[in-house]
Amino acid sequence: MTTDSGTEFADTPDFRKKIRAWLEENCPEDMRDGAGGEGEICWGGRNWTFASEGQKLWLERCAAVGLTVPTWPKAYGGAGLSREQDKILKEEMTKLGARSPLDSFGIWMLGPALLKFGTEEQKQHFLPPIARGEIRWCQGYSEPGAGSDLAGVQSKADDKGDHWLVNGQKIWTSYADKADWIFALLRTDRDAPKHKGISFILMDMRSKGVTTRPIRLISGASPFCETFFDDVKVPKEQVVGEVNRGWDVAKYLLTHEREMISAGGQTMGAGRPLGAVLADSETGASDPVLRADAMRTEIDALAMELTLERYKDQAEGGQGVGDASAMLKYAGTELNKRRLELVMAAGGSDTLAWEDGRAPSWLRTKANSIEGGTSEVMLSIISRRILGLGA
Amino acid sequence: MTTDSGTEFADTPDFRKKIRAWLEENCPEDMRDGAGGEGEICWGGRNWTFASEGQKLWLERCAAVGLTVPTWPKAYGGAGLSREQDKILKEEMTKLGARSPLDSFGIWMLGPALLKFGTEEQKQHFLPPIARGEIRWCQGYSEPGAGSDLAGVQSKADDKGDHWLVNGQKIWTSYADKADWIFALLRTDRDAPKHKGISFILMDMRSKGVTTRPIRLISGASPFCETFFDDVKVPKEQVVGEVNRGWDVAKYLLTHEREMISAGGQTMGAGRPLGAVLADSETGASDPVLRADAMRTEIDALAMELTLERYKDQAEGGQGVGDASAMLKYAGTELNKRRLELVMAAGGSDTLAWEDGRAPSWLRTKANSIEGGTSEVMLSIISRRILGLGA
Amino acid sequence: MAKLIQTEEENMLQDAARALLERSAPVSRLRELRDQGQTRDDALWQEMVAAGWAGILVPEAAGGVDMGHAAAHVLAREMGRTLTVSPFLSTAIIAATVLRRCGDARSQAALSDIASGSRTYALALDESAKFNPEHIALKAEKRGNGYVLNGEKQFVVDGSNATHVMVLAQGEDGLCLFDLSADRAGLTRTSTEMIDSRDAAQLVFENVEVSGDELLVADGGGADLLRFGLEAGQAALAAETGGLAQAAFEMTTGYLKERKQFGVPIASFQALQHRAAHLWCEIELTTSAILHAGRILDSDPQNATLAVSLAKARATDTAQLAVREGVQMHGGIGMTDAYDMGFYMKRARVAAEWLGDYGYHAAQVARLRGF
Amino acid sequence: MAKLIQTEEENMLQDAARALLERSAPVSRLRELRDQGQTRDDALWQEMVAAGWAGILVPEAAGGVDMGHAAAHVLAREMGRTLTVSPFLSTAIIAATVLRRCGDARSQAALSDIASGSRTYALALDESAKFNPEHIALKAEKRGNGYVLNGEKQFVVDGSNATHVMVLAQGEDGLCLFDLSADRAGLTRTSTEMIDSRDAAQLVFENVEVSGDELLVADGGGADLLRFGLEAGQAALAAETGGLAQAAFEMTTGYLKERKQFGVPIASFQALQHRAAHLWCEIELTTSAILHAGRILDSDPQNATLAVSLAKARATDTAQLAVREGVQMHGGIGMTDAYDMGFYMKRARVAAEWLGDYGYHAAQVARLRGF
Repeated sequence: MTTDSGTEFADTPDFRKKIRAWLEENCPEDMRDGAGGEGEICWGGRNWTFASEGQKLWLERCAAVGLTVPTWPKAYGGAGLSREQDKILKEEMTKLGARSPLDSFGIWMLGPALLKFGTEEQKQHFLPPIARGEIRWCQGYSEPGAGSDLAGVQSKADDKGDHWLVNGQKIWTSYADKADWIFALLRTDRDAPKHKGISFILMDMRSKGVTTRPIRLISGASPFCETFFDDVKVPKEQVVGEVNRGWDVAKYLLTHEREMISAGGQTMGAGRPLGAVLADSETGASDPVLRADAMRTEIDALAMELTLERYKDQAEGGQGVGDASAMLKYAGTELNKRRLELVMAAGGSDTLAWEDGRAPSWLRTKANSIEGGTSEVMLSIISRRILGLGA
Repeated sequence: MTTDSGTEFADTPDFRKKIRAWLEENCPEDMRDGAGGEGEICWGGRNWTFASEGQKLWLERCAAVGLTVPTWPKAYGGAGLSREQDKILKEEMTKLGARSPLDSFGIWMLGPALLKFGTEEQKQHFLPPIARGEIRWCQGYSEPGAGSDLAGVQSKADDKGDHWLVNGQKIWTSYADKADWIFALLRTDRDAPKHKGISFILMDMRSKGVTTRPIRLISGASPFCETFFDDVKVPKEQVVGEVNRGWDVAKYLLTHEREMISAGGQTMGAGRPLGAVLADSETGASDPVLRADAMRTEIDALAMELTLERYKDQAEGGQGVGDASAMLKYAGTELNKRRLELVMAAGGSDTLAWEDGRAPSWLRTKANSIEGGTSEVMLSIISRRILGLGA
Repeated sequence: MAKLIQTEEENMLQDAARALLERSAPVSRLRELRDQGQTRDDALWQEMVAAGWAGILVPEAAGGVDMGHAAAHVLAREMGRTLTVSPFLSTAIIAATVLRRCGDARSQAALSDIASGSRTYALALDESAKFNPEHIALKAEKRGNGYVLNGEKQFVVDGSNATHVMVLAQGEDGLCLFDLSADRAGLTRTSTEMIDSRDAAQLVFENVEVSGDELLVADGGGADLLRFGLEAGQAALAAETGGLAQAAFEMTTGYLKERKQFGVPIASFQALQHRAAHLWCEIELTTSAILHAGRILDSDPQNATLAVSLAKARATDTAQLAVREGVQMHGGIGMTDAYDMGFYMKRARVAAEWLGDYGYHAAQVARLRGF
Repeated sequence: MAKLIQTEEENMLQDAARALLERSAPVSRLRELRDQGQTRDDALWQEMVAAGWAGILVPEAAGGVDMGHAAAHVLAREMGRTLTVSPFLSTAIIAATVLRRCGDARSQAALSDIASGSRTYALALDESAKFNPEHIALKAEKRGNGYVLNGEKQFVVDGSNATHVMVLAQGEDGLCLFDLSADRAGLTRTSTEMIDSRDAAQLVFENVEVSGDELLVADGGGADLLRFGLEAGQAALAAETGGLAQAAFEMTTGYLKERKQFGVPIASFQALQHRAAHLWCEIELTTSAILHAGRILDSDPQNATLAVSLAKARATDTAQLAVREGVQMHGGIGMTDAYDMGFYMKRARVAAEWLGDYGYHAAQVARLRGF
């Protein structure tokens, strides 16, 4: 399986040396600028237009050796790396300033779900195109009426014998207008208790009856969409896991997502060090209110970084993180909001012009503690599942 | 009724002049030091020992003209002053530095309850001795098992035909070991819904079966006691208001008490201005954390003072304060806690010795947001009754 | 001092203001203006003028209704509730207060123009990103009987729309304040696209010639004069911000009662109840500070600094809490541009910075309280 | 660097420590000592010595177990859980770290005495109400081969019970650190009745004569030496304070589950649930900072300041929140002396001040992070 790629990383003892050499040789010059902004991401997909020849080459070369999804099994387009090796790969990429060759909800979300819950056939069919960047996925969980009550899904997939008939509406589907396929939670049994009648279903966005509409946020244009399903026919085999047990898949992915968002929130927050933010500010040095806030925020940010590190160490040590990911999500996103409040206050009236760019970032952070489970839901998870408080 | 006192304030048009003259003439020199500490209070009662001849004279002279309870009707030992006149009296007393001639739970709590709910006979019987400082009262509401759930009273008064038979235990009865009588909430119907089976009953603390035990607090000795009732016989007529409707009386007094505690908390908090506290502190000027906290606390304290003033103005204007007193209680006590935290932090290790005296005040404030209804209960009152939030 | 409750007259004014603004300047109007790329609403301003609001602080002799600051705050609060776009604060509060203090014939005429709606003002003060009236670099050099102005101003609220500009400058004897028409040679105004969709501008003065009687005070009294104008503006802005907080809060509690999750209204969740109750307490405390600032400005304006800074600091903080809780408690919908909460959040941020932020006013309070 | 999880060895140490302390030093023991007017527990200290705790940082050659700072923090955290009264921090952490750095024969002997339990230390540093190691007035004047000390120290934790005192003084060439037995002529120790019922003293030095070899470093390296001792102490105190916070938190959640109000356990009230969950998050964040400080002190002690100040600041703040929430959530019973929560609140306050408060360490963090 891997010999045809001409390289063999997973079983190499001197991994760091090899990977470094491979990166040096294969990463195009314009993919070595360390950029990771929203605009530089390579999302892939049917309609993807490469920003440069370098971006295209980089994706192809990585895909050829499984490095778009390094920890996935080789059989499905990955490189079969261990966590430890993956860490080394990331370190070497950072050293070189190498961009990520491919990012997608397929890699982050659907892949892990299929690897855990998918049939062998589904894995064979869906995973390799994700790894090669050929199919771009989006996620259809939230609905206008449901909010934090994710299991309150109303969009339905009715069993029509040889197919599902899907009707309803999803909201907050990121990049739905650009995605090729969607994985969605749909109600397949309206009589069962609400967690027991949901299925995890995959749909081609080109299907008749699927439409999308972008959502404008208070911070400006956004990748979010509303997605409508109007008598959409979906093949029966496109259910992941058991019918009516989609909540298990969703729950697994939610925990996974929380860890990612909190880590992401942290990265976002990291941006410029607060010291530099304050040093630029005219009153940063003399205003005790601003200064004390900055000190607190810096201290908490450092503690947050160490906690992410500790949880990673725990996960590697075999002690799972589990529900404690709710803590990372809660603390990380709340911290990020404080951070951007401080950036605005330190920057004063300069930040009040749209073109300055700080205000959209500030406004956008307000969604951090809502998306992927609100802070209130996180606190409830902690108090019930970790602390054992409850009725 | 009042001619025998030789003075007539209530109907006097030029009230301020007259009251000033009376105070000048009657307030003993040693009662003009403006002192209001716990140790200087004249509580009165059967076993009261006057701290000085001045204290005794001052009580007698005030009682003779109704000025221990200025706003009570003359018929029950008061001076029948209007709110406006009472305000002028307080202002003139402050100017002179005159101490309060008498403080007591009889004046603050039982008096208002009797004036609103008592029979004519009860008023005639109980109010004048309160006004003259002859009988000292304490309050028996809380019970060990009840806490915030005041209506969860378990101590019971069984109807034995010609008397009540009282059994049970009260806690947090301030000065129960020094009081002559107690007003208590007791369960008189165990089958009724919990708010509907409680009566407001008066008892002589000399009754057989009444015992008290002082409670030591984390801040040291305290006026609080546990009070035990063991087959105590109480005359039937010592119920205030209707039998089983004691909750109405209690609720009325709770609102009243909240306003007083919040006002009191404010006075306590006032103590030394924060500016002086910080100026004394070695790091007050240079530590932005301390300084920012002090600024916030000072700002909030000033806003709190103005709110007390505004609510008083509202009450005088005939718009009641009602449930909003929960706000005064909540904000006032939480503020007071912050204030004392700041006093400790500013004072550094000097405050850590018991003999310094700041630590007991600091620790004592922690009870402010528990006694007289916890902060949590206040927030629930606000959210339900004022904001209309709830199930 | 007058009581800390609204008078009957103030209540009537409030009712009238609310009716006018709900009719002519609801939040949907701000949205409309924004979508059209507009930052002014002349029809609304003329309606306000007709209702006497432009002349709320103008003496009757100059055509105003002269109702005082507390009354002006009633209006400002209502404007905050609906995020009204108007030059009220710059013109009817700040400029009118300054002009009234001057008391000369020229200022009387300017006041008449304010009351009649033929003149609007912007205050050109900030030269850097933070409010700092004590560091003014814009230079006023004497030339003959007049002056020549050189320098730059930023964050001039209402700066591109106003007919007149009040400019704070550094003269030879200290701060001085000029009152000039905005169509002056050498004065360039560049409008800024602000997050709250209101008008603000950067002003560049390049050898702008002004005549001697455009200087509002002659003998170095500029700082004093400015102080009155600023404090009037800060207090009115506090009132406006307080109104904003109140409206955001009401929108939020309304939503809590209406929105269902897990089969029940989210208002039944105690954690949200307590946070809402806490926020309500904060609003109550702030309301007192605002009322008090109005009373002091009317009765003892010489000693209003503490009261004004207290009100501005409290209002700033409370509004920020109100909009943060507002967005969070609304959840996803609160983040959408289609919902109004975002407008409140943006306006609260601008109001926080304008005329001094929390830290600035907290420092004022600390100084006046002896630390 | 080592991972931010406890090693197997550390886990075993923790189990052993918890067993010993729950048996010999539960909170009821502190209450007993307080009620008897005692501030020392010699039997307990000897038990700790026997368990090797006194020599946790002492080289094996000097009779110690030499397990390092992270291991010492495991012990300190357990001691914080039960509010243990012992000279562990002053002696086994601060003094041992300093002496170990010195490395001379005299210090080796002192380390042996520490490990064997025949010597305890107090650090005499503060001269005013706030921790400020850079302003030391206590004077060390050279006289012959020795020195004469004059001055005062306050808030000397373990100061009246220790057999030895480490004294920070101002010498002719800067800060210097002396190590002397406490029974010295001219040294008066007055014990303070502290709110947390532990030992602290005021020390007055009146012409106290010390010999040349009681000076720990000769050539102005006092500040450096002190820094190592202080940072070791601050980190261990952070660990102790973290343990205190954890125990107060567990006591509180235990009470929430057990206490009924309005017919249900108060743990079912969402407002309390969310506050408890928030507190738990704070504790988690602090735990990471403490673990990290231990790892750095063991691997790179020259560059530990940021890690240590971070841990001390976080622990201070978290513990204060934990005891405040602890008392409030317990309601009345939490305020009674008969209940243990008050002891936690008092110890947290003392720990907050000792070796630098939140503001001090926050300033250190800010400085090292470039602002």
